[in-house]
Amino acid sequence: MDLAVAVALQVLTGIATLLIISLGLAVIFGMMRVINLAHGEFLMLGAYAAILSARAGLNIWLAMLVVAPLAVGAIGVAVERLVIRRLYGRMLDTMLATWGLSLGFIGAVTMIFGNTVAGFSAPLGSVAIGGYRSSGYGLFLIGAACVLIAGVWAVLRFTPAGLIARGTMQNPEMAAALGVSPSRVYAIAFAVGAALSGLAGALIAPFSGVVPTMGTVYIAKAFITVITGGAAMLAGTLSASGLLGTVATLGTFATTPVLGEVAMLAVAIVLLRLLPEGITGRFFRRSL
Amino acid sequence: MPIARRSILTGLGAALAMPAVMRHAALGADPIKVVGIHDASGGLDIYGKPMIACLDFAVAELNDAGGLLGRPVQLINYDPQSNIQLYTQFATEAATKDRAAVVHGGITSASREAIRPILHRYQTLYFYNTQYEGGVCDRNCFCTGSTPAQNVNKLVPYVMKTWGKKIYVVAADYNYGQITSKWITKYCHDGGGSIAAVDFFPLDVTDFGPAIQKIQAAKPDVVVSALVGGAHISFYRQWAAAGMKSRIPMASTTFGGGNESLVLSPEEGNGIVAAFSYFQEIDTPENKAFLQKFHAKLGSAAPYLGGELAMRTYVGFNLWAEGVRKAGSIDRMKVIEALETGITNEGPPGRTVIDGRTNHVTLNVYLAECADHGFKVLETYPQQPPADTAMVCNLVKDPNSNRQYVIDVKI
Amino acid sequence: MTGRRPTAEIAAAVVLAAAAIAVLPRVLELFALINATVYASMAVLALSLGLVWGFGGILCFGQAAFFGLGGYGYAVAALNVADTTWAVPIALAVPAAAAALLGYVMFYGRISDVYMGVITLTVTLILFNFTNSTAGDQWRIGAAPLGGFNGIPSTPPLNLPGDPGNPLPPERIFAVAVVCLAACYILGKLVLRSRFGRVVVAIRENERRAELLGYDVRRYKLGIFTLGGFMGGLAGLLFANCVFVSPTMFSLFYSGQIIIWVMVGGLGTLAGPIIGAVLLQALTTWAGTLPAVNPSLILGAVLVAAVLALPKGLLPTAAAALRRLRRRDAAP
Amino acid sequence: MTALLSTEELCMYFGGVRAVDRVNLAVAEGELRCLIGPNGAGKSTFFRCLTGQYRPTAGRIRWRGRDITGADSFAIARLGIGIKTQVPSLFEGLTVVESVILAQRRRHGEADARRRAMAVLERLGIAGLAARVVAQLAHGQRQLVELAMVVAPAPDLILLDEPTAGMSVEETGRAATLIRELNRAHALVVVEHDMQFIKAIASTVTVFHQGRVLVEDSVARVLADPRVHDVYLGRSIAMPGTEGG
Repeated sequence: MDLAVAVALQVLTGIATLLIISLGLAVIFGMMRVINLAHGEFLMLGAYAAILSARAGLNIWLAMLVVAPLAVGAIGVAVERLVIRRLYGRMLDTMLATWGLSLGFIGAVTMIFGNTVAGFSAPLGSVAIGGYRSSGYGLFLIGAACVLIAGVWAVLRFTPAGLIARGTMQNPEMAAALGVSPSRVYAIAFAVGAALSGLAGALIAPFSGVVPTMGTVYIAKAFITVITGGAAMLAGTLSASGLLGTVATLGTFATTPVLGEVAMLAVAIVLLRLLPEGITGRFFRRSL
Repeated sequence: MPIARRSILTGLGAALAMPAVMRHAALGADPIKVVGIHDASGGLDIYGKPMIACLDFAVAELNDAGGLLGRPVQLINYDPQSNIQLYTQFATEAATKDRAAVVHGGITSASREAIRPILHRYQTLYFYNTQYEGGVCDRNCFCTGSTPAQNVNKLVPYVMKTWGKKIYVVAADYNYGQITSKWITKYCHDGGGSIAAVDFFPLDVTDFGPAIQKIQAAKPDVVVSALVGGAHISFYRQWAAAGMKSRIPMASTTFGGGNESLVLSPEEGNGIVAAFSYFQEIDTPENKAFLQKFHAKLGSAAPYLGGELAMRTYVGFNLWAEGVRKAGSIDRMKVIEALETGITNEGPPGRTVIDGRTNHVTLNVYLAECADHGFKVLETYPQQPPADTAMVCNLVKDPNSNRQYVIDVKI
Repeated sequence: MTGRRPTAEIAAAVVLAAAAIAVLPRVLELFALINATVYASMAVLALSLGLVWGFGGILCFGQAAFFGLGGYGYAVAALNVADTTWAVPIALAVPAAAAALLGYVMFYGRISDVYMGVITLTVTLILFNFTNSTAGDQWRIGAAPLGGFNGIPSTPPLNLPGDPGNPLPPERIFAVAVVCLAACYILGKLVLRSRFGRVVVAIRENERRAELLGYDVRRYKLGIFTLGGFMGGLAGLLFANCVFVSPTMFSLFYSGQIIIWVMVGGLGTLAGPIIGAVLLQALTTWAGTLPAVNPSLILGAVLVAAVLALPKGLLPTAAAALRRLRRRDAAP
Repeated sequence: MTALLSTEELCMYFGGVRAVDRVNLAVAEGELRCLIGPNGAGKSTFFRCLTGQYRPTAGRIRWRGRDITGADSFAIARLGIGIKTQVPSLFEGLTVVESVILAQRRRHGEADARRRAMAVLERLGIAGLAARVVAQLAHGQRQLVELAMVVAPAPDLILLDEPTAGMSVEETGRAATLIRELNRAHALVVVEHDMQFIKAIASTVTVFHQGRVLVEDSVARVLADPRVHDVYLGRSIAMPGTEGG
């Protein structure tokens, strides 16, 4: 029984991690139809922002929850201005350019900080579930994932900015009709997506360690989650991370970490073969 | 600032080596080329950087003492960036372009097995100065680190005596981890213990959550880790975060080989037991003298010498230099023959003797416990022979051998 | 499109290849020659994606999968047979069959572009993960251990057919690689000239129109994709003969690099990807020797600059500039 | 006698929208049929169902009596149904003659294929464009190139979706002649808005409204039908600001 609860908790942590690392990518993809292959490096930059400001003496929570998203959001604004904006509507070129950015960020950060694993310990202690112990930080991640997804949903659903965002998502001309320039909406969407990615990077850093190449571990997972989810960014990301996270974690328990990941990837392929438009292409089509 | 440290480190290596070379070059002597191939970047740099520092130091020391056979030694360092393909590229370059007298390097067994055949093919002498899983049988290749019959053989009985007989093994998923885990199993069974499970993790795995739950479910007396590289450090971190440190003790065949003890906080690292053929903390006059000189030369850039990898590189280079002196030449076969007579080095880790039958070494083994970013030495086992490789390899009888035997461990 | 003077281009390829084989082994050091062999295998790889993406319009994020399968296919087969010549058909058949299977799933499942990218990427990741976890003893095929993270460093090189005891020296392997590169280029030219190739290009231009004209688009895409898999496999075979096979052949980094080569060299040309591969490989190698600069930074900067400034790639841009220049000269 | 192409209760729904609703329509060998109806009446969707681009929600499509419902586009094209879409769908990077050679879909020799393609281009009066790259052509020329591609494989039935869209009066007149000329060799279904044009070419007209067939009759009687007027009038009333009639 204890084991079942411990495993369930681990599954939830797996889902939460997947959700957290995918959300920024999903916002950018959902709003702009831009696949940001520098997403992994946004995560990495968020982790570095957190670790550096924590080392500079800032409170660890402030560093993770405030500094990381702000810093990466600012980088996102610059990236949008300098690169993305010039390539709107050219999905493929945008992918390639962001890939170039990804390599560039890895190179630049390696030059500045070296390719050494840094990291900080998970704040919060451990929790006991019967005879089992689990990291309290895992619970925190689950909570953070819930807050994040609820927050994004509430913003989209209840605020004027959310209305404009939903309108642009449906139809870019509509935003123009509402008197907002789509390019402004896109710029904000990209910055928000980047900020979410930065936050995600800081959140996973205590688990993953901080290296310039840490993004490459996550980008493929995030990419697959978002695409498997399909067009509706919240429902899609939620359903895809729920499914894939469960498969990966249970697979890991049953076999090895590698086979767990292979199982997850195989499920993604089968799913895309059956639902070529992603999960929300078929179900929850009208959700956000 | 990390940036400064990194560039100083590389810059310093060059600065240490260069003046000596130039001095001697002015005398008109041709330098002897020595190539070092160690990861100065990438996930394995935690091992590579101290190894490079030690090799730089050893070369500088030799040149300051007048070089070798009246010639200066020129060290060429390559950084394969933790990328196996670059290892093969640099090994080929060392052999065919630099025509090096000897190549020191390789950290993981994977990198060794990538470059060893190349150096064998191009007849370039090779020194592998890392603890590893044993079994390499190649006259061209000298392995100067400890092997399972030397370290696991001490570690496993110790943990079984101290904590209990049910062991859970977590290991890196490549030949080192695979073979080492077999040795752990063997010594565990030999001592009447049982293995709860063996889990393997690819080098890039960072999420150990499910693994930690599995370990808890198996309820072992002790966990023995053979995890490798930067990513795997998060295992120790997550282990501590889950509050497991106080519940199940841990030992490792690799912990401390790099900067693990430095990166982790004392709460995360303290108490983990490891066995190596060297710890910076061993209390001998030779070691003290070495450290003093080392720190005088490198100052604040001097890396922590953790487990044996860096020190073995220093010893390995000196063994080679002694072999050259004895041969009176850098001719490959002459040096090999000289080395095989049983060259001895009295260095910081104690006495090291080359075993001419296996081209491995007899050395002292130390057992220590991680304590506040360093180690506390608990036991010393003098002059341990490479018994594992000796079971399968006899280069006197079979001088043309060019392979790594996977020792058939009777589990 | 199909070149205007394909015969001249084919002749040029033959002459260049012959010259490379005759001259380079004499002037290059052994080390440089081995590197040149690596470049040639990379060029074959770039060419394979150049066909699939540039002419078939299929963006495959997983061309590295076929590269790796070719390499592993060769290594495993070569360790199991005495005469490594027999490993060649296996090394080519495995990736071609894999491409056919994957292509069947994608094209007959009518999966759209982005999703196709994800699926090819995912398959590559699966192969990467899988080969990475084959370090244990149980993972061996016949006499060949798969070796996990280590790969298979002890792969025997090619020998002359029928002469198993006599592996080819690096100079010969270089010649083989150059011949293969030239052959792939010529094969590409011939395919594009054929009716099949023209339909493939038409499908890239307008898939729906081709379909409404009665062409079974899926079959043509499958055909060009399989051909790409075959060539990717050949590149892997060559790579196994000059470096060695390991899971990195399946890595995201490789998949990405191939796309960058083709993109920079020029989509929709055959020579472009070859030039892109050689130039960028040289650039990466050179950057790796710079003490202060990280090679990733340079590669990334090149890619961003290429997308922003040369969206058509080097070769087409250069050709257009040349045409403009000529037109200006022709004017009085 | 079996019709060349017929539909039985053909339906195409998108969610709750009934774009095509229980349509029964039969086209005879060699016939020239016009489809008219206001925008959004379902004509283009109907064409897409016929050519296999949409899989109908319900109902049947028959070709010479054989059920071809749900067949793939390319298979339907091979049966001998060609379609010229509303916005020309072309191979932008190819030359005109290359496009037409491809459209012939035959495996005859290079020289023969080229000769036949040139014959088609001559028939449509655009032989002079043969060597031009499609992307560089003007709008009217593109229409003709697409028509050439549709005609090239000699289909039994050609579907034309608004062939005169964007044409001048003079061009429209020539198009009418061309369509009558084409009708000698192929059955035609033409979607049109231009009543003058329809009068010039058609015998039978089918009127679509809200996805259904409203009327089907001869040109004269359809134009006299008050319901048809209501439909078109309704359109102009529904769009204030335009001067409809």
